[in-house]
Amino acid sequence: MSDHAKGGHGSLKSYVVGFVLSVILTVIPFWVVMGEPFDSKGLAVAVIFILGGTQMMVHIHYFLHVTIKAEEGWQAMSIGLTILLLVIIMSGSIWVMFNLQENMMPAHEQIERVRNLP
Amino acid sequence: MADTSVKDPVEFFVTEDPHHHDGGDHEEHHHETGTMLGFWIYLMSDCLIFGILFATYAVLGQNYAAGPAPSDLFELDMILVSTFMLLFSSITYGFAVLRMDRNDLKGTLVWLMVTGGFGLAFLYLEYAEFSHLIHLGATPQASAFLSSFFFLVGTHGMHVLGGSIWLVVLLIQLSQRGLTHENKRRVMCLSLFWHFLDLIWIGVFSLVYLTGVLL
Amino acid sequence: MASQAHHGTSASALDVHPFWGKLSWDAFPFHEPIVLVTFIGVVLGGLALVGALTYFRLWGYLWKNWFTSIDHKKIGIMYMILGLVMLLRGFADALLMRGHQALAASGGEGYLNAHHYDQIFTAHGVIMIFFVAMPFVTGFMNYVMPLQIGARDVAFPFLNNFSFWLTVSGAILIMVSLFVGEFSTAGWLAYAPFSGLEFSPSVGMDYYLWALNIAGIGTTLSGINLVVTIVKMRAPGMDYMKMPVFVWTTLCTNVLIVATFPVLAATLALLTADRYLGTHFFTNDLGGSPMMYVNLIWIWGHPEVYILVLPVFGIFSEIVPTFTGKRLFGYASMVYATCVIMVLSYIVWLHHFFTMGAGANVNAFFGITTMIISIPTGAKMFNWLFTMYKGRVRFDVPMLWVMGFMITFVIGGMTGVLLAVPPADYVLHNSLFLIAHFHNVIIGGVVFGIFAGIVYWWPKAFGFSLDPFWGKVSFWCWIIGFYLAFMPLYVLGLMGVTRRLSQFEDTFYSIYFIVALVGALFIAAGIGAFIVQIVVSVMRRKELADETGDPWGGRTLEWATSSPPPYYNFAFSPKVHEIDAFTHMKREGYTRPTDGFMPIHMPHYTATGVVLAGLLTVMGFALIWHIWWLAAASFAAALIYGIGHTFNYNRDYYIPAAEVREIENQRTQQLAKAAD
Amino acid sequence: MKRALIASTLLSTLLLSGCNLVVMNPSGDVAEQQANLIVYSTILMLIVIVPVLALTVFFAYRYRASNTDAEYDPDWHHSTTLEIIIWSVPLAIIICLAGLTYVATHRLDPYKPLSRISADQPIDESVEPMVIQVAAMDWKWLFIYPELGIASVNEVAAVVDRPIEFQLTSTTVMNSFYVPALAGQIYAMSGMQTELNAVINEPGVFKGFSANYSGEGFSQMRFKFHGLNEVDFDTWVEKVRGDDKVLDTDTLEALNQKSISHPVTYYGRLEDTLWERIVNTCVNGEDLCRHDMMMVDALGGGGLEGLWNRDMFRGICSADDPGALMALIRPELRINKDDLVTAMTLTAPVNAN
Repeated sequence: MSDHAKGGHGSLKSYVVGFVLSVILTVIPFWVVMGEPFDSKGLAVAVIFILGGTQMMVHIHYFLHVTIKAEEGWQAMSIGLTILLLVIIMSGSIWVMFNLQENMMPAHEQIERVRNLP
Repeated sequence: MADTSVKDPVEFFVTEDPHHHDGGDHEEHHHETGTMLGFWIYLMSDCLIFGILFATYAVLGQNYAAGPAPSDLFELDMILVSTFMLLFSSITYGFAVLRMDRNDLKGTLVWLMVTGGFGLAFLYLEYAEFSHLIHLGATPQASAFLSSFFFLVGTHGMHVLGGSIWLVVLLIQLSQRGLTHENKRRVMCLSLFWHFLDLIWIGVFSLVYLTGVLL
Repeated sequence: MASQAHHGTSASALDVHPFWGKLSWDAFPFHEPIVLVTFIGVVLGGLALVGALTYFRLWGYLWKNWFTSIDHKKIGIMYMILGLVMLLRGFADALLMRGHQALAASGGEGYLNAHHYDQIFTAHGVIMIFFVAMPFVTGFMNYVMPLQIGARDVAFPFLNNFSFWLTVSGAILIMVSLFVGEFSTAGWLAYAPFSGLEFSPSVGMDYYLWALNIAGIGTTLSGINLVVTIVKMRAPGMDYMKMPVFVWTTLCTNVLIVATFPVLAATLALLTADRYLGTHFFTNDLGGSPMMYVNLIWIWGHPEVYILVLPVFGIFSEIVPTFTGKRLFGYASMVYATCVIMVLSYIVWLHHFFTMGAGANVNAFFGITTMIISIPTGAKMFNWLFTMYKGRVRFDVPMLWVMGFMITFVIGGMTGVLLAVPPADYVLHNSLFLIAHFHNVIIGGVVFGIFAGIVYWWPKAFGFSLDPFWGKVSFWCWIIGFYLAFMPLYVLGLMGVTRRLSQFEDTFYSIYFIVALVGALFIAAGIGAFIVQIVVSVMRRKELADETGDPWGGRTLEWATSSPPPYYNFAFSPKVHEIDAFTHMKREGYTRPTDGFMPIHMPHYTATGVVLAGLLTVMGFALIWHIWWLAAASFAAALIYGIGHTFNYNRDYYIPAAEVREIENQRTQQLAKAAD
Repeated sequence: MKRALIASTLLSTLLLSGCNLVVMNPSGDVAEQQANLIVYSTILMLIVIVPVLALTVFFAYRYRASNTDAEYDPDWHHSTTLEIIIWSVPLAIIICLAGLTYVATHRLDPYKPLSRISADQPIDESVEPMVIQVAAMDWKWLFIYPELGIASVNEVAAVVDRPIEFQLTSTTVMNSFYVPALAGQIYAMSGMQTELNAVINEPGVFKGFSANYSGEGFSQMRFKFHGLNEVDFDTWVEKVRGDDKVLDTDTLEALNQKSISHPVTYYGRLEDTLWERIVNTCVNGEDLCRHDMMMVDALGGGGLEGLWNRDMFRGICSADDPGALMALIRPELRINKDDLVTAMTLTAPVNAN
């Protein structure tokens, strides 16, 4: 209990570290879009999502203070399950919906060709 | 009851006073960690609501209906400012919690008010963005992209608004009763909520704003 | 109702009165004889009930001891009553449909026009799933689970009361739709774009949306509550692998609830936005995608099936060991099977729309994942089977229901796997074969389980057993009725007859529909016998009394306390050493402590839940009828009242040790009397 | 035939007469394969279902409380061997069933052109499938024969043993096109086009209907599917042509009004591009066509101007004049113009290799 009260709430240092990391992880993706350093959009999107994901981890660790041990592991377990379900729901929906659209949308081939232009 | 000869008498009831026993009591502090866990589980379920909104945006977000696309609408510099408002509010909330851990009521109140200020600034920026878009004619009714954009970002905004109202209520409760056990727990619940909203915002600016403008 | 849909709806959608919204005298069913008679009947019945309650001065008692109660046992019982009342409504709908179809298939027209018929099948589905099956299973979980883990209440007792009243709020809105305006005609899942404003402009869809939105919040809150209860409030020594299976299934169910009802809430919110704000999520035009609605609603819809059936699996897992006098076979595999089902239920949703046109890879993937679920389900079946092996099977009424379940459910499971084969689903989808399949698993699984559970735990809740004769009558009526009602539907499905039809071209179907109607009448008799069973048992409660608290030779902790349990459940928290804790206690010859009682910490009753849910009901009604001022006012009132509740610091008290001693002494005397 | 034998045994056990079970006894090859699949899957599952049912009854009888001869072992609750069996036997069956499912799902994919006419008749590569375009309306079915230039409402005909390619859409809510004797169903949805490949192997008149609830007139949303030999089919076509009605924009708009139990109607002639306009929800020519809208979206949207005047893109991104759209698209688009024009051309570019 006492370790929850202390360790669970973080320290000044952990908040500041989290904040600094977040600032860095926020500024880079904005720069990737606003400064247009990459020619490839795919690369830029990858950078945005990787850094976004990293920043989420930073928040979970430094701000939300999720640890494996807290609440008999229920906190970590529930966030794990949530992430699993989010991945299932989002990737599943996107897969299903794009498959349906591919099969059914009028002029789909032409539109795909246009989208895939360099 | 059969009075069989019990070799090792097994204890079947907790007969000592639960206040001096930490095995399986139902006293207050145990109950309170239940509140934290319950609130955490609520956040996870909220996360799934956002998951659906994100999925909807991912599927419908490019259906502009021959209308405007993200690059026609979004002003990334303002979004960067909003993002920083939320980030600042996150760390100021952290400071409030640190003050609370030291039982410094005044410090807690001040930092919470600063947090609320940043939250309101964020809300104002979002309000300005929405009203600008609606003024342009890019309303939620204009296309599936705009519907899903307004709903995803708006739902996040409603959460921030709800968090701000809660913050005000909490400020009153803190000033009435000080840093009681119950109020500390409330501060920690709101802390989770507030940081959680910041977390969702990372997804919003990555998917909606940055990727949207890029593609 | 019907004439309104033909002529009046689009017109009434246009003129919204500033005070009354869309509400006008047209909304009341003066021109529909069937509904009017029902309406008058309900009003008279309601007045009689209100009169009786007033005459016997029961209002104060109900309010003080039940409505504002935050005792999990009373809330559990109230859930069951809600489920029973709504079962009568939902079943009346079923009878109306069966009767109409039997007439229509025999060459007549039946007595329902299409518009009315469409409302009835929609209402039947919505009520049976959300307001019958859900309250029943939630009721069981509420009543039994805290007792089984040796807790005094749930983790958040006030929230529990609030959740219940939110569910009631949804039920009230659905019942109101019967007499004020009309109900949805869009089917129980309200597929877009049909459920959108363009194709369903009437208030029926809005009743559907707000009823489910409000009730859904209640269900989610209740899910959070019960998960935390299990995690935090288990009796000392009760490790996860020592929990009764019912507690395990409750845990998995509530995790599922917490993880899926938000999906429903978000999906319905998007549809609500389409209808109220003119957005384009699921419309045909401006980039909206109706298929996305179908996709999202089934992401919720499939796990929902397991939310209903997992607790019932738990009930069976309690009953089988008790009535075979034997430990459950394969406890660990039962637990793993439950957890596996829980996760797998998330990756099968597309099997509900194979025919929508996804490619072969997508269809094959979801078809195969669906089949995989049948493996853990099958393992459970075998576990119950081998629990009987080398046992002493007593065929009391609960065990009869289990036998009925085991025979019936495997057939439903088999047809379910059949439907999971995509090319087979192309010919069976939307057919009466599908209807027969899911009634086969829901009646053969969920309903049988509910009845088994009611008979099993009734003595615990009320202190006397249910009359076994009428229980057996009810069981046989149900099982005969079920087979008569649904086997013909399998055949009709193979004849290419699809669901939701109110008129038929051919008369050679008629015999099957008539048999199905006879089956439905048998089921009606089964429900009647169940009610008779309760009445008879109440009258004979003296001779059926359970003095010991353990009428069946139970194995879990709920049987260790008195029947009915005191409001604090256990004077001393039990300590658990083994699976089947109470069997262990009995075997070791435990002695019940008769002194050394201590004050017990308990929460106060509160009216906040009732008041908040009442305000939200008003808000829902106002939103349905576009009475904006009332919606805003009731929402603001609810918000202020809710915030005000957080300023109430006087929430709990201690039961004095003397009071505990008095209650426990009574039990000591009762036990001594029973032992004589 | 072996299958028929198995099927009839199965059905007779269910105490049925097989004659009316159109799903199990269809007249089209696709539906027949689907029926076979039902039989095979059922048999596969009965391997485990029958023992379970038998054991349930047997254990219940053998270990009834009154039978004190039976062994009683209240602590027997675990057996590794049994556990392995109860997990692995269903697993084995599901693996077989999964293999069957995977193969069958791909073979019977409704989008896939047929690979055979019937069990003992291979496909003739030279015969083009007959295209029938199907539009679900409130509450009737419109059938268009693009090759023949005719159309009909609530009646459709096809030549026996000639592959049919249905193209389906809806002008209203979701419906499901289902002729049980011919093939499985598939949804028909507004703004989208699904496909169903099938063949009818026996002449006759078969029932067709919407299998997905669509509102008030749903019960009457039926049609007759005629399986005809070549001569009869020609006669039928002449009958349709003989009706001098023209299916044009106005007729279609009139047809699109809600009606229940619409009579069978024939249209001897068709207006051009009607089907494209139905699929793309721009029948009256006033709305922006769906595929044009999507093309604009694929190019990055129509900008803010698009809000005020979506119609300015109408029609021009179709095959006729891709270049014209270019003029309207924002100049900052970094796409080679020629590539874009090629890509946008509605007919697929000729394969280079």
